[in-house]
Amino acid sequence: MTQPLLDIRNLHLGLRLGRDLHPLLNDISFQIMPGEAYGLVGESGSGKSITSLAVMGLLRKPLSVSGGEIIFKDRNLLTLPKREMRRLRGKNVAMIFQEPMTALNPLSTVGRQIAEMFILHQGKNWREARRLAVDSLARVRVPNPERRVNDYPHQMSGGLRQRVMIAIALACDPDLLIADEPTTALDVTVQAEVLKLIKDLCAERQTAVLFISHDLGVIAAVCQRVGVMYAGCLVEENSTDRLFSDPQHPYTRGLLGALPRLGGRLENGRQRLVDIDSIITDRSILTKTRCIAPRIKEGSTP
Amino acid sequence: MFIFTIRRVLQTIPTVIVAALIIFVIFSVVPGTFATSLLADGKRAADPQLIARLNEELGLNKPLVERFATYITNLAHFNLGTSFRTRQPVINLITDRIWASFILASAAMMFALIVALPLGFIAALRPGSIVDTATMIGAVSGLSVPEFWLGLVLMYIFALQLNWLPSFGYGDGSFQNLILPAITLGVAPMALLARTTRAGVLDVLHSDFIRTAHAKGMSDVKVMRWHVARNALVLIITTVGLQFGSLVGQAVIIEKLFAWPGIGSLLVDSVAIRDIPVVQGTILVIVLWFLAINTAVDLIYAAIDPRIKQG
Amino acid sequence: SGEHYGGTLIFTAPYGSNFATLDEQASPNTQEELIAQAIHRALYSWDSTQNKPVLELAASEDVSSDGNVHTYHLRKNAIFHNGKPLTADDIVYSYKRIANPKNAFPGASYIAVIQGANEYIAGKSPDISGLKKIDENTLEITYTGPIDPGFSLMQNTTAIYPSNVKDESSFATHPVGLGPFVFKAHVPGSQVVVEKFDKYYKEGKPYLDHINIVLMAEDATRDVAFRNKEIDVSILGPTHYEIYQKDPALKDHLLEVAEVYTRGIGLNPALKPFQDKRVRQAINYAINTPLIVQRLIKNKAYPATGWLPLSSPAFDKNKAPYAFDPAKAKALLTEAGYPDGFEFEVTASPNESWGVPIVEAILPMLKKVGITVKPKPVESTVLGDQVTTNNFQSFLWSIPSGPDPLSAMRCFYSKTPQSACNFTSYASSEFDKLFEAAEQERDPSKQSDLLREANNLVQDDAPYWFFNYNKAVMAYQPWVHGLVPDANELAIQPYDQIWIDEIAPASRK
Amino acid sequence: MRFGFNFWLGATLTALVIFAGILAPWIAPFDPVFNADLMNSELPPDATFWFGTDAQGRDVLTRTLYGAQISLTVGIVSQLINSLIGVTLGMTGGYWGGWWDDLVSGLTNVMLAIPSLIFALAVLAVLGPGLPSLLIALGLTNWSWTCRVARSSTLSLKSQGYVQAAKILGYGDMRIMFTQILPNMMGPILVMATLGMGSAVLSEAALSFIGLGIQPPSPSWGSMLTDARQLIQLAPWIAVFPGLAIFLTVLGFNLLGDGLRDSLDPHMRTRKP
Amino acid sequence: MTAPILRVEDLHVRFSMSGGSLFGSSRHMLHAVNGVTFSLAKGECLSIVGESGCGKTTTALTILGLQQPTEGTISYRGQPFTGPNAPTRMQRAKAVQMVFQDPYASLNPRQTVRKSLSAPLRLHGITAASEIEARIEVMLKNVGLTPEQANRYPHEFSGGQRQRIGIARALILEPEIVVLDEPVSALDLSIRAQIINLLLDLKEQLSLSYLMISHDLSVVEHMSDRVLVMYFGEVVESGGWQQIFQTPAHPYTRRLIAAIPNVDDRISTPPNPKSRDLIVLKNAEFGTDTRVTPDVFRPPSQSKLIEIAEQHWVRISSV
Ligand SMILES: Nc1ncnc2c1ncn2[C@@H]1O[C@H](COP(=O)(O)OP(=O)(O)OP(=O)(O)O)[C@@H](O)[C@H]1O
Ligand SMILES: Nc1ncnc2c1ncn2[C@@H]1O[C@H](COP(=O)(O)OP(=O)(O)OP(=O)(O)O)[C@@H](O)[C@H]1O
Ligand SMILES: [Mg+2]
Ligand SMILES: [Mg+2]
Ligand code: NI
Repeated sequence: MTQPLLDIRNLHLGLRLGRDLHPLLNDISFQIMPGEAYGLVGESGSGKSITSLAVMGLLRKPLSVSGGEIIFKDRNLLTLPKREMRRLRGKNVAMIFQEPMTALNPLSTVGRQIAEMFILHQGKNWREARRLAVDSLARVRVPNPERRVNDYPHQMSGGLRQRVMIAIALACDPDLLIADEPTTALDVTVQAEVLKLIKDLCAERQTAVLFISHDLGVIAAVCQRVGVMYAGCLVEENSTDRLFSDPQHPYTRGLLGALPRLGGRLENGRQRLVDIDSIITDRSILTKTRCIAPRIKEGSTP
Repeated sequence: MFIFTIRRVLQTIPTVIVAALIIFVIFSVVPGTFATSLLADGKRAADPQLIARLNEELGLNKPLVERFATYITNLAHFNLGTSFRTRQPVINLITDRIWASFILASAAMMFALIVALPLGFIAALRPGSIVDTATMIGAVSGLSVPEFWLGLVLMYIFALQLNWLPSFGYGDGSFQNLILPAITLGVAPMALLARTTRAGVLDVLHSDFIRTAHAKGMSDVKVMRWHVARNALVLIITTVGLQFGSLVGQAVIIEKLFAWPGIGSLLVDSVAIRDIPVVQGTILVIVLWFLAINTAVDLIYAAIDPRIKQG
Repeated sequence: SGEHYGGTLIFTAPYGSNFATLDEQASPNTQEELIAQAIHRALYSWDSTQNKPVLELAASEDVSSDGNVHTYHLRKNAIFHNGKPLTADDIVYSYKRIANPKNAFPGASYIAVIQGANEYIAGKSPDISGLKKIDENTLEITYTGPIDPGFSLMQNTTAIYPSNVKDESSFATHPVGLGPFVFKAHVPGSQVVVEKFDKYYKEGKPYLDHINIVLMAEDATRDVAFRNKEIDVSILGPTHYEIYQKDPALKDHLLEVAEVYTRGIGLNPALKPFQDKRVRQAINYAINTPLIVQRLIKNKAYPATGWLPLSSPAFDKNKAPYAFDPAKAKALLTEAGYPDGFEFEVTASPNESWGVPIVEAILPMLKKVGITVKPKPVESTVLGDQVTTNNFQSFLWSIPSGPDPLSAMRCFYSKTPQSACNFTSYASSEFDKLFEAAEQERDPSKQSDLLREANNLVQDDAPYWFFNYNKAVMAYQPWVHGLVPDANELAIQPYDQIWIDEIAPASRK
Repeated sequence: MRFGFNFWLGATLTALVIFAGILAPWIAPFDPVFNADLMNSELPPDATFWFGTDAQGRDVLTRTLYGAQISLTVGIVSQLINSLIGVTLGMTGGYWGGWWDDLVSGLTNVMLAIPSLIFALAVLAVLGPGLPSLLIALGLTNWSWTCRVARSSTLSLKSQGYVQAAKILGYGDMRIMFTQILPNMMGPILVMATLGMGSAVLSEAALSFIGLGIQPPSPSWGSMLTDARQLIQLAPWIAVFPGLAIFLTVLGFNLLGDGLRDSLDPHMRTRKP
Repeated sequence: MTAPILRVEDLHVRFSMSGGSLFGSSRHMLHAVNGVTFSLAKGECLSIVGESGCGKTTTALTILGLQQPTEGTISYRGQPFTGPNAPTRMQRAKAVQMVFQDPYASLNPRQTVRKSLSAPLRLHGITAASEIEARIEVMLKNVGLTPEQANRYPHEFSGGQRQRIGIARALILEPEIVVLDEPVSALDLSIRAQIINLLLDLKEQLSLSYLMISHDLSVVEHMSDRVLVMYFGEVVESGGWQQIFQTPAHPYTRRLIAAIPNVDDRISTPPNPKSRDLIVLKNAEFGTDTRVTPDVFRPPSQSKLIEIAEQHWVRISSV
């Protein structure tokens, strides 16, 4: 087996309030291979976003990592000097955020915001950078890229803006792309296009993807492997096919059952959706004993 | 942009008209008339004949509606009327002094900006730190000291004790004379501005695109320069405009204290002797100044913020 | 005696932050007189050593036997700043301009002493009949009676302007006069600069090259500027008077004078209690006037003994003021039927020496005899308005009471309208008799005796609470010489006599 | 809601001033008006007169305590008037929109453009000096900010689900404004009001400087301070104590307002897990 | 199925947008809803799907009386719901209610649950405290909350619970029709199921009619009886849920369905072989190329609805 590109080992992360530390992530470990798309699913607040922010080194004040390692290409990102980390960010590890509306500076042209990447990481001057920005826009299939570089974000539709975000993220051919719910704000049809774009672009240059979503359908469309998070724990991990056809952890099972499936409704009459609460009768048990229960790992059977 | 400018300028016209109406009505019902103020100084008999003649001469015996009609007609011809007291066109009296007002307000605003922007930025970058608390308490203190006391104290310290600066007046319009009144006038906007800057910068720092910028691998300095500064400016500039616009009107007390020949002291003196055309003209000019500044701010705003023009 | 020539004097104008106009004829205010004194001259002027008006622009005058007609032989060496020599035409022109009904100038009431002026002012006559040019240098003026016209025609508002200026409105911006200094510059709201006039008619004068008359209305500012040696003279308020007296560096350069203003509370007989003389006297007895003068006004005033002020020729040095005697006040009130006192309002301006602070001080004193006082603060403008329209219960004001004692006492003559200085609607047949006699009396000392008697009558009748006569105080820098204590208005100084010596700082040279 | 240090400091200062004002008749050692003895004028602080006496011989401590009544009245009542006008106009303008909104916005702009001190001066000149006039003058002049805030809050609240729901449930416009919108925008309005109280106290001082302040002999800090400016060298205590009182009150109001704003602002809220 | 209780006929809603000219007098018309016609039967769940901005919410708001229609009529049980004889807000409230998308913004943060539920009752003339209590209790039970929770404020509830409160508020006046605007899209996946189940249960229990707006097609398929597909203000296809999901005709509908990422794509045996069994119309007949965004400022081009199967309508170009 090849070396994993990203290797998160026993990551602990918490909220530091004064002297106390409220744990938010408990002992998270997973790997992503080069060229692989890894999905993280889980309910809201389970810690998906903070995991990704930890990888990016963008955690803000009250949040802090309290243990574990994040190994990226043999280097522990948690102990990397600030400047090194900065150089890595954007160039080797790039990120797409959820809200394409607010993630772009409303006062700069999209061209400029893409061009910044080339200036920061490739030492280009503004003119060259702008030319490269046009190319980047073309690569994410924005029609009329020459004209569009001069647009401001508010002049673009949600789908186009998300493409710009992707263009920024992929500008410097990163090894790892983190996409935190990149399509939640988009219409289904637009979402489908964006997902396909991410998939194709990453396949083209073997970019590894950490894909976060709570929409299982989206994960299914993009990822090869999936991790399920619940209350700060990675409760199950498996290849996408296996996970969906044979979920092990009660939470995962609940998730799958709770989802109305297209074409799943019987001709006359419908089946009730599974109520997760009815499976996990006492949610607090899961929370309390969270990562203590043996995690259901790939290949293992309970 | 051109159309936007024209439209923005035209929009101020109703404001000016309503302001003129309010000013006119208020100062028409103010008790005391120019004639009695001129003739009843106790030095000699207030000759009722003379008062009547003066009132007739000044048109004060005409009905209010007629006076307003004349006033508006004159205004439409850019004529602010003639001063009762000096019998000169009001516009001349104002132009004589507007420059002093302008440089005082500008210097005060300069001072406010130079001090407030860095302080606000620093406070926002380290919220909750000692610098932040100190800045904010300092800013609030600046808002809690009556202007004339601040002026007096500065005067005692810098003119009398240290003998660094002249204590009063316009002199020959030199910079030295400007310093103390400008600082006194600038303290309140400075305090407000420091707070707005802090809030504005914090707001920007919390926005998602700053996270994007960091995710691009940008250094803090570059983030500041490329993304925070300009966006915060948009939030700050409204306050700057409102403050700058109202400075001329607020300078009344400082002009009196420092014997500064601006239109504020002209106004107060004119109110005292009920020289109503001057009062109306001066307030109208102050209103116009405010509107001009704020229109300019809106235009700047539109120039930096591409979302506005679509309006 | 060692007078120096040259240098700049920095004078202050303390009565506002503005010179309303440079056209002195159009201005009734002291503020503009500060400039007029440098630029203009009137037919008469006030001689502060003799304490009476003297001829200024005429070398001599002949008075007719009935005292009504004066023939003036004008100075031959008087030249206007625009080069025109003074002639009788200029005086006729100026007086007609002042009285012109179109202009409605405040000085018109002074011109009214000339025969025919009232018809002219009313627009009924194209000329003032009493003004007659004999030749270029001789002018005959007929007055309405055997009065001393000097008191009226020395006023700065009766300044003489050249008759050859086409555009009269230019007087408001570029004044031209006969005075020792030529107008040089006006920075509105800041200062007026005047420059020595080489052809001034008085030999060897003026001494100064320049005078900067700077506007400075705020006492505290003036104090700092004076101590900082940025200005050469400063008019002092009570507190600074006390401070300067205590300061060894400053106390030797204070100029004091008893000014001809009487301050007090005028009582309106329309309010019932005030109709009773005993009530009015009780008020005078109940207030510790010297204490207020001493503590609140810091002795920057003289307790009043009556209406006529200290510097008035008819002032009675032997007359005692009302004593501070609350018991007597109480008794008088009881006698008058107000054993429990009553309540009244004092309309007053914010002035520190004759305004609301004084009312605040008498308030506890009158409370002790059972009278409740309520201050009614108004703006200075409104005060004048309300007093002259008889719209008050009582008012606290500062009223000119000189220099001419006759016109000062006219304010109590029953035929003087309320609006024209008989503010308390005073009417006493006894007084009227004395006053009419004084009016007819041509012998100054006998006239003074009559007026003194009338004044004492008024004091006894107490239509006012007699408070104080102003003491004007001016602080000046040690290098300034030639200032005089002018009882009319201390701030108005004879600029042509002022000089500064070599210890003056470089900025004055 | 969690309040920061600033809020508590501000609240303490404000509470102190309020208590001083309420308790003045009991805790003040003398009468503020009639205990004037010129024999005692301008005494420095001593055992009898803790804060010294003023030019009239009145106890400065007493007058400073009573001054709290006036200054607080000025601050609170003028802000009440401001808020009432501002909220009424702003809320109805924002809610109904249309020509009424245009009118309200226009009027707000006019009021912003006319310098408030001068407007207050004019109103005072018309009504004559005195406390009621002062309250009206200050109350009429500074509502434009409140109005703007109220209007924009209303605009954003208007589209909130619960306001829509109220409409669908059959609530009338008035009822919606009073039960749904008003309570939810009280936060920013309160902040505006507390900040405005500070500036009202200062405006009173400024108007005293021009001679249009509080009707004497009632003590107000502004007029005490104005009267004392001549005496700064002779009897500094006359100025220092009311000056300090103004400073602390305005500081208190401002910190209170800031504290309120900070705890209302989601950015400043520290999230609890 | 019973006779329709709500009928919407040829509904047009246009917004005038001020343009950028000198005096702002040139106005564009934004055609938000163009000739929408449908009816809702008692006990039925009718869903409107379509992409963002196609006029779904506007249609719903018009029914609720929060938006005036530019043209067209709405009638409820034969009574006009629009025009001069339209009922007042109070009268309308008993007929139609709404459940909002965002459970956080849809509850007044300063009112307790009890207050939120009792105020409308009082407003509608139910003043007896006991009756109010009783109705609140029943309603809370219906939506799966306990009466004790009534005294709490909204921020003390989770998103799912809030949505339950929102539903309770909508039902407290016992309306016949409930408009559901994206009732679950803001909810967490695990809670979504509960709310969907609850809505379906309540519908049965209280025989409600739902007008649901959603762009989550799997939810739509799960819940609806009939589906209306909207595209830029127009209905492009309507029919029973099976017709829309199993035999979609209009290319836009097909694209919509195809775009949904589905877990089942990963699972080797599709559970329902009948799905995606599309009938084929020639693309040209639809006239609209759904890949090019139509101009909302222009009236739509000529087209008409044709019935291709029983109660299955598709819009085709009429030129
Ligand atoms: N800045 C912060 N301060 C305090 N707590 C935080 C902060 N950011 C996140 N948290 C907490 O960390 C936990 C995990 O948050 P995270 O944003 O990673 O969830 P998520 O799985 O991404 O949820 P969602 O699907 O809603 O985006 C939550 O309980 C959240 O409240
Ligand atoms: N009050 C309004 N003024 C102007 N335009 C409006 C207004 N309300 C809606 N629109 C416009 O009408 C169109 C239809 O809006 P509507 O809210 O009905 O869409 P929707 O289908 O509900 O979209 P979404 O799925 O995003 O909620 C949009 O283009 C919208 O911008
Ligand atoms: Mg997240
Ligand atoms: Mg919608
Ligand atoms: Ni924000």
